[in-house]
Amino acid sequence: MLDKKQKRIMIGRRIAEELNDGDFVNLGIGMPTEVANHIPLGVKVYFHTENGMLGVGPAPKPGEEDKDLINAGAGYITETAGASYFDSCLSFAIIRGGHLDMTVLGALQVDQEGNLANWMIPGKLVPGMGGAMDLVTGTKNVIISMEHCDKHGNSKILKKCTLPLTAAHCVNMIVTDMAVMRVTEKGLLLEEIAFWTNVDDVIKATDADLIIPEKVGIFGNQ
Amino acid sequence: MLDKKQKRIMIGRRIAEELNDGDFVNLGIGMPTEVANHIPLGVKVYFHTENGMLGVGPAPKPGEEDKDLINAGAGYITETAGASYFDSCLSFAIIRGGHLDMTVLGALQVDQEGNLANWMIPGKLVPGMGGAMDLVTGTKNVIISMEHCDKHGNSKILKKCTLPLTAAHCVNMIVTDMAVMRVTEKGLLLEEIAFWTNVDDVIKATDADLIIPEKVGIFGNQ
Amino acid sequence: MPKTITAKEAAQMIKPHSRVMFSTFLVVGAAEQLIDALVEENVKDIHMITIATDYDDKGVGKLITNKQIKSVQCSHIGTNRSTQAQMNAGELDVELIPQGTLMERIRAAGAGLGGILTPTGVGTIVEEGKQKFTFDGKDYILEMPIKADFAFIKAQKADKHGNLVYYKTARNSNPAMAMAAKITIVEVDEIVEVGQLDPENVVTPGIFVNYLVKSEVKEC
Amino acid sequence: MPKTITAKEAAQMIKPHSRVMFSTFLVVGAAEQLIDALVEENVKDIHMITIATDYDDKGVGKLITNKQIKSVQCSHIGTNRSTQAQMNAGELDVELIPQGTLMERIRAAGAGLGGILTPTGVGTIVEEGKQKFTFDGKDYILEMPIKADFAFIKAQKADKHGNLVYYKTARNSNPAMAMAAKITIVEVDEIVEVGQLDPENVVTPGIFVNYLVKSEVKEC
Repeated sequence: MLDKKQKRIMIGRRIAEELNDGDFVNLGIGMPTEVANHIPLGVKVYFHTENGMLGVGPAPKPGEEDKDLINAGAGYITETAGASYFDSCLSFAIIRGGHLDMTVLGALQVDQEGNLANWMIPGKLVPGMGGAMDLVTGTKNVIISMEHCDKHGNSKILKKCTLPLTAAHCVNMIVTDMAVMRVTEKGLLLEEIAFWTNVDDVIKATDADLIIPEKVGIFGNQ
Repeated sequence: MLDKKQKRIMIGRRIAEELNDGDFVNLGIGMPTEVANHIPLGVKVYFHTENGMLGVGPAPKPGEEDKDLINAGAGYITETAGASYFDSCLSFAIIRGGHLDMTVLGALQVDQEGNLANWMIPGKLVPGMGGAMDLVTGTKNVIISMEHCDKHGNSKILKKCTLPLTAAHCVNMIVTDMAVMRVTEKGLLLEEIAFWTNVDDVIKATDADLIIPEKVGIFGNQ
Repeated sequence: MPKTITAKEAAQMIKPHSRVMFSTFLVVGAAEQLIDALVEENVKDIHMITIATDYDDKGVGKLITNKQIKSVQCSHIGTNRSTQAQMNAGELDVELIPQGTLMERIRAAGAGLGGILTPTGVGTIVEEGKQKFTFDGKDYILEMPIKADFAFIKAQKADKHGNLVYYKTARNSNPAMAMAAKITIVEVDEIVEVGQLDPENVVTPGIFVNYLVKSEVKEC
Repeated sequence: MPKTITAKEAAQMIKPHSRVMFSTFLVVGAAEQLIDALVEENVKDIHMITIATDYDDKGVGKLITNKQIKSVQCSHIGTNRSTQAQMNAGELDVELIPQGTLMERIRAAGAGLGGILTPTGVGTIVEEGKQKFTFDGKDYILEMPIKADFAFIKAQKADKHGNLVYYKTARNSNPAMAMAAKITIVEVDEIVEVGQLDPENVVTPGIFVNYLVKSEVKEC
């Protein structure tokens, strides 16, 4: 079995393969940020943060933090050459206007129709949606990065989300520690499984109905 | 009788008395620009032009024109200290959002309800409304600067406008070569007459019903 | 031309039931000295408009912890436990708004618009009670302007006409909020003479600014 | 990263029935060399979106004089006699739009909004056929986004990421139009290396820019 860190790296690396040269990308807080560590050679991407910047660079060296230069998760960032700052209105005009090529976000639940729930658990946890609703509504390619099951072993990929939605029919692709799935008009297509598991185990670990193609790819075995 | 230039100066000077220190003002093309030549002593006002600038200065000296520095009438302007440039969206956000204190515009017709027509004569002249509809809708104090009658001697101040409106109930004050009138809830109040005329002649020259107060002021006799 | 006042004078303008916009994104871009002065004045029953409620002991979170806030419109409260606790206890009314929608509603108020149609929130609880429209097969909800009596803004520099520039990601909601309040009060690190800011680089024109408060330099 | 192309290559992208935004305010801020190249290509039946139709022999007016425009959405045609003549002859379809509404409709398209409510035009022929709303006793009309296939933009400087800055009142409709078209082509006086523009002063971020065309220096 993989540990948490290995899973995170495997997922981040696999999502990074979806990047095209010149893409504008917004990475959510937590696991999605791992994607930035695996940009393929020859691919140049530009990172957007919804608090108002394009051209986000990596975290600064300790001691070189600028308290007024943060990403949407309040993490310190740096500025790359060719960066730009703008206000929140323009930042969300970029998002909602369909100008971002990809966003990678975590999820509490995703379902086979591409519905996403990632902003509240009624009666328990209500952090608020922040920019997530805009990001998944506006961005061309919405990729979910998460572990396949929750800490109790329950599938986070459902036939139908039970938590309040972040948006309906918004998810394009789901990458977990077990599988790569694409939301299609016919349903949730199992495109790849992780090197360490098998199709039957993925099906068992998934509440959603999976469409199993003739050939299922393998990922993570680098 | 006054000639065209004298009328223009008298009207401009009278409107300038309405300015308060610190006002943000947009002047329309033509006669309204005369206002800028009569700013009272001790009053500092800031001029806005809807193509995207605050802090418009006077016309440049011949030979010092900058082809990319114009007002909404395509006249060359200058930049004052403390000026700012912005795009057309923000410029009209300023206008429509009620941030300007005063606009001065010409008119084809105004009526006693404060309706204004100044952008087209069907079948004859259709220049388009440009920024006028936004200006009169958004600005706190809308002042009309024009000659009292058209070139055929017909009143331009009507009971009811007959030309397509620029906006309804938008005019606050009308200053002509004959009179200063204010649009009130009860109707059009004759506040002042020009030094060279009398109340009866103003009433005769005006199609609109005028409310005549006990005391009518005199203007223009400086 | 905006008047320069003290943080205390600014805070004293706020009354119970005032609607106040606070620019901040997890404290970055927050007018911290104005917030501190408002904590000091201890005015209650304020309606707060902010992107996030920051932290229990930092940024606008201080006002919540100090129980000065009656209701809040914001998009994120996950970093502030007081907000959630007071919300659950029925002491604080929280309207959660998608961040892009929040910004457009604020901008709409400043720009004199009567509302905007956004696809964000369609198919979620955000659309409840709102008018829906469908154009070209895409659904939108009508969102109304959010106005305020006051905006507490933070800028890096102001000239004496009130023209503002910001610093890096501390810009965030400042420019929109500066437009949308009846009275905009700016906490600013440096006040420069007119003519010292390049007119091309002014982000918020002085027309939106009513008062300037010079930040006190603090020991770090 | 935008590709650098020639004005001719830019003009050749435009096809009959293309919807093209032209930034210009009485020629100031116009991409004049792109316009000239489009006159040269002589593509017909273009739908034009512009603030004003400029002059018969200058700016976007050249395209109208050359009878390349099928329809136009704009706010002012008073400086261009060809526009009015072709309109009266039934050769050119003209939709006149209040300038602030035009800008918000363009911005709405770029910002992914489904429409905006504005008080401008209420009580005039502009409101005809449009949905009306009343809030707090004030009337608004619903105005729809204006999208385009292409925007012909003029900037002073671009870096190689496509970040743009403008010059004085030549900024006008450029930033909004740059956001609202599928393909944005920028005529630019100077192309600088990445890192040469201050990130604080970028007006149009490169994300909105697809192609750059370097202006040819002309004899004055």
